[in-house]
Amino acid sequence: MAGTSEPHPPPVILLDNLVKFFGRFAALRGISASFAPGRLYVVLGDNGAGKSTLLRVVAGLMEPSQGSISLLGAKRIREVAPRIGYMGHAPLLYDELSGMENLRYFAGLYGIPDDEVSRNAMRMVGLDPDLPRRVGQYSQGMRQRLSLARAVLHDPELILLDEPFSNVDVHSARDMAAVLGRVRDQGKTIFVVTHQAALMEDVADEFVHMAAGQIVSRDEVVRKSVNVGSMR
Amino acid sequence: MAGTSEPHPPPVILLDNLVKFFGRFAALRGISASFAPGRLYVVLGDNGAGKSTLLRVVAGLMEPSQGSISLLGAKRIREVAPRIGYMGHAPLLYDELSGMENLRYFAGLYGIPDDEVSRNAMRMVGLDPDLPRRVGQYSQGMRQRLSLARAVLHDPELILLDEPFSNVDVHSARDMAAVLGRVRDQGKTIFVVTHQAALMEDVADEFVHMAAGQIVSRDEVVRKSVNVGSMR
Amino acid sequence: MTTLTVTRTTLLKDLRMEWRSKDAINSMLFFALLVVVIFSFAFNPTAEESRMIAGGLIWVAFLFAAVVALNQTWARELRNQVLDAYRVSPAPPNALFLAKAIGNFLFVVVLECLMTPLFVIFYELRSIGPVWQLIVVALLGTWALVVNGTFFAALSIRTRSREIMLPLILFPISIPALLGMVDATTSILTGEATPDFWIKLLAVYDIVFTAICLMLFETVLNAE
Amino acid sequence: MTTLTVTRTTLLKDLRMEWRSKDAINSMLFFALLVVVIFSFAFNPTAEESRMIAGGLIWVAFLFAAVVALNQTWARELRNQVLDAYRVSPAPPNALFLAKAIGNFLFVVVLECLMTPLFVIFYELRSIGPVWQLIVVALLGTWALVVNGTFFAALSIRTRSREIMLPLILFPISIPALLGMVDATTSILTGEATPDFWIKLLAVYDIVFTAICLMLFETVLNAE
Amino acid sequence: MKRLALITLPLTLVLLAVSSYLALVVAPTEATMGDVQRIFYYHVPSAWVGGFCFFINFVASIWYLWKRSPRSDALAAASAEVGVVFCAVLLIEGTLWARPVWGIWWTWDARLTTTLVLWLIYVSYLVLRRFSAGQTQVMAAALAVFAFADVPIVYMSIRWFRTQHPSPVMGGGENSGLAPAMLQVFLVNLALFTVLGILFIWLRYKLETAEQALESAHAQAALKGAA
Ligand code: HEM
Ligand SMILES: Nc1ncnc2c1ncn2[C@@H]1O[C@H](COP(=O)(O)OP(=O)(O)OP(=O)(O)O)[C@@H](O)[C@H]1O
Ligand SMILES: Nc1ncnc2c1ncn2[C@@H]1O[C@H](COP(=O)(O)OP(=O)(O)OP(=O)(O)O)[C@@H](O)[C@H]1O
Ligand SMILES: [Mg+2]
Ligand SMILES: [Mg+2]
Repeated sequence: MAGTSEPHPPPVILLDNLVKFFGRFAALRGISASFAPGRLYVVLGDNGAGKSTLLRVVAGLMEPSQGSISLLGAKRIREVAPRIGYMGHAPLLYDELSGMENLRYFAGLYGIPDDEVSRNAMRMVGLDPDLPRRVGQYSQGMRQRLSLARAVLHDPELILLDEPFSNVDVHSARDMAAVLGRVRDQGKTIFVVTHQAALMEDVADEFVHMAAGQIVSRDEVVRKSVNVGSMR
Repeated sequence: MAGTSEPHPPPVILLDNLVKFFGRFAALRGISASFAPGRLYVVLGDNGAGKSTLLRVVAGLMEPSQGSISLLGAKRIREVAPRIGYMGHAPLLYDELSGMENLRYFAGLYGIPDDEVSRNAMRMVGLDPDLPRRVGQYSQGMRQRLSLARAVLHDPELILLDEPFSNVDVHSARDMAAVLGRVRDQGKTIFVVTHQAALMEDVADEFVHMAAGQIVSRDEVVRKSVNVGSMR
Repeated sequence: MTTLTVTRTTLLKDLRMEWRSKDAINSMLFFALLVVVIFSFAFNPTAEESRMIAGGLIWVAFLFAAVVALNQTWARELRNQVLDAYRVSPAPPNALFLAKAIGNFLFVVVLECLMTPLFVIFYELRSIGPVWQLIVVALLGTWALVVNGTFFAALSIRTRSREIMLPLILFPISIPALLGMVDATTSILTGEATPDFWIKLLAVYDIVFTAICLMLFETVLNAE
Repeated sequence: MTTLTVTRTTLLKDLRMEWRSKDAINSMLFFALLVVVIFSFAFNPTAEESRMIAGGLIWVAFLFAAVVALNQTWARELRNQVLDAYRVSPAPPNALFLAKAIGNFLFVVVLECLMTPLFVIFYELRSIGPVWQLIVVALLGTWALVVNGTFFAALSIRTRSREIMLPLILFPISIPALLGMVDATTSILTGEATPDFWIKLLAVYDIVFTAICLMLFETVLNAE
Repeated sequence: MKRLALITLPLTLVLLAVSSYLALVVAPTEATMGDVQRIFYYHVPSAWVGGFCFFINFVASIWYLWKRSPRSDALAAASAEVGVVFCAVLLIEGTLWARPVWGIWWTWDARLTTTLVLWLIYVSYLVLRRFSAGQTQVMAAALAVFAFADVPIVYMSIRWFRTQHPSPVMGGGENSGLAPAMLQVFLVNLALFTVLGILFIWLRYKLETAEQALESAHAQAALKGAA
């Protein structure tokens, strides 16, 4: 399906018959798929289609009930944890700390002692690293930006984002989408779950449609090949 | 600005220099405006513009710091409470009860003993009144629909909705927007805060733009006058 | 849509939710049992000493159990900010207060009915005074705790670190009631004095504080 | 990115957050004060009797205060599901556990340091045995409560009605430790027996349960 | 399973009747306590079965943590429930016995206290099983490890108390031992209670695994249905 001119790169994510039950209910019903690196995938689907569940399973936050995942070549997700970035429905930030304090702490978890990394992450999403305000007083849009900064702080190769634009105003959302495009152009693989497909139209490489716990179709975006290498 | 052909109907909401402080921060900075009945207003604005604050003040959930409101002709909001419907960011529903049990309870608060009212409200938003499932197990989309049913249960004349489409999938959102259009056609006044203006384009009568605690512009939608009276 | 109707619907709704989960009830019962056991461990009751402090022990145990229960009162209303839905409706605020207070009262009374036999067994209590007086004291005392507790729980939901706020404001205000309960109970158990004064004190306390709560609840509910 | 480094950063982060809000500390202190006051009202301390039950009173007061603190342990991590951010990171799970346990330990120790003088004043306590033994007992006993409490708080965040679950599973398991603390304290205060056996018991208890906690925490943290 | 239950249940009922006859009628009346002493024939077997159940619970829980096999979780749940029941029976028998013999219902001596704590711990285990939302098995297994580690500690810690409860009758000191007539009846009852305990665990276990099977059948059906 990929139809690239280069030889196939090894897939970043390889899902084999992935099933996830919640009690009797099957939230994921046997997903087998493979995703190539360096692309931006936009995952679409109705409420309850299983998008968040898929992301959580891939991020290693949940064990699948059946099937297997291979991530960045590894079978055990914990081994490749430093190379994955995840952003959930909730902001995953401490309200009581300032933006930089948050990032500094999370950088510490990835063994990054350097403050400059956190500052750059904040700048990248268009926030001022010296803003003393606590995250609790941020507006929704700022919070989502910071959350994105947290997810990409440690320069992960695979980035999983669950509805990064929910409750974010149009300007901020466009900015964030542009940031994602730039990150992808650096060779990262990105998954974005969203209900606002229009926002991602300019930067997406592939739309992945989910319904009732399965991937029902994948549409590649054909673009004038501007961003193949010239933009790095 | 209104430019209607009929004589001016009395405004539903009349805001006079409305100011709301949180500590030192002014979330609303002197809003004066008047809104005519029977129209659907879509309130747009960046995060932190004060949209939710405005809605909460109008709903009587917060006292304004300065200025005054007149609602449906009354000065004290409590007097007209039965004629207002409000839906907030959060679902305002009990997770432990089923959809009907929720609606029945809230109907009780408005002194509506009749079960049929609640059943109709559920049907109107496309939910099955006999669904035994608890709201905690509803998907996000179903929950938002039920929340809308709760807000319009008592047939209010003024309906205030704060981001009813957040995290709702495109189909559900379209359905809900259509429901809102129908309710407006019954002569109700509706305020919808949202970041997805596109969804409301077909049904909105006026877009109200907010920024930094003020209403910066109001754009009336000019439509072929289909829905003036023929659709009742 | 009178206060009474709304009180009833709200109370029924709460009871239904409670009944459906049964969590709270069951776990509170076990908690009560544990409190009794912990107390008996810690105080190693021997016949003579224990009779002297039993009144205090029982009420302190009830107090702790009740605070845990009271803290949950508004949790349910806050979860999805359902309280806002109540506040925008025309339903009278006092109906909400009464429903919550009565619900808590029932809850704590059930708790007491189950803890008391345990205390009796572990401490080998026998009452020298008349038992019906104990019941009166228990009912009055429980209402005193519960009515203030419900009110202060409503006050403390607007504060950060909610759970801890409740005892902070409840305990000081309740000290006279607590004193009344403890002393009345001890007088009845030991039969050494009449508890009449304390019972009167409790009754007055109940009336005064119920009145204050009803007067102020609307203000507290709508403060934002 | 060793366990120790992460433990330190996490502990510092928690302390900073605590210091900034001071919510928990302030209200806990006031709570502790109230517990002491309530106890002295309820038990009307007289010199002789009080000496006998003081060990129990103090530890029951500490226990309840600690449970309130422990319940807050994970609240902060759950608020915006920040725990997920920790779980996707490569940081070792035990570092999180140790940071939380040490944080709680410091917290409860501060609490005890402030409550003890109050008890001493209200109950006119004097220790007949050596005071350093009391300190050893307090440290060992507090760690026993805190290490299990931190673990079980992590267990109970996965349950419905969280706050109430913690005491339900913590109290029964902690009974030997509690017994050790109470009896050791009483022996030292009254000087009637040596507390050696109890101190050894507490030490064994601490070692066994710290080991189990560290062994099982990863499993519990990642269960979903 | 059904057949097994059909055969074993009547059989145990018959045996129970026989043993009760032995305990209540055949066994000689004890000298000091009189007929009350006959509780003994139920008392000690209940205690033994309770302890046995908790041991099974511990082993099954460890096994679950290691292998994550749903069957061992079912066994853990079953044995904890049966254990709590036998332990509760023991507590009730004990208090009923204590009242006429000691004149009080309860005293905080080592035996009684440890038994009560044991019961409390495993009730809390059941409470956790009941109330946990998702991942019940892992949570419960973790708690089971704590619980079983606690038992010896409780037991040791309370040794120190002066006990009012009789010290071991069998295998104790010189004068220990039962009269042969009593011993026979006692052994019969002990065997019977053990069989009964195992049977209960077995039935609960079967029920639990049947539930698991049903659940996974439903799940698989749901999976197929959509595919
Ligand atoms: C609630 C009260 C009681 C409890 C919880 C209790 C508990 C126990 C336990 C756990 C055992 C251990 C069985 C074993 O070692 O395998 C036991 C044994 C025994 N109990 Fe009790 N007991 C209680 C009351 C009594 C009373 C009132 C008597 C008689 C005066 C009594 C007489 C015995 C005897 C004779 C044994 C057998 C001792 C042996 O052979 O090791 N128990 N009890
Ligand atoms: N922890 C859980 N327990 C039980 N059911 C769950 C749980 N999490 C998700 N589900 C169910 O699994 C299904 C898929 O949920 P999921 O959150 O993955 O959907 P989604 O595609 O992300 O939807 P949304 O657009 O609303 O975020 C839903 O029906 C949901 O009810
Ligand atoms: N309770 C509060 N305390 C302090 N500040 C507040 C409070 N509520 C809102 N604010 C501040 O008031 C401003 C306006 O908030 P409001 O929620 O009305 O914005 P909004 O337009 O609804 O934004 P969003 O699109 O993110 O929902 C924000 O800057 C916010 O930080
Ligand atoms: Mg989702
Ligand atoms: Mg808003």
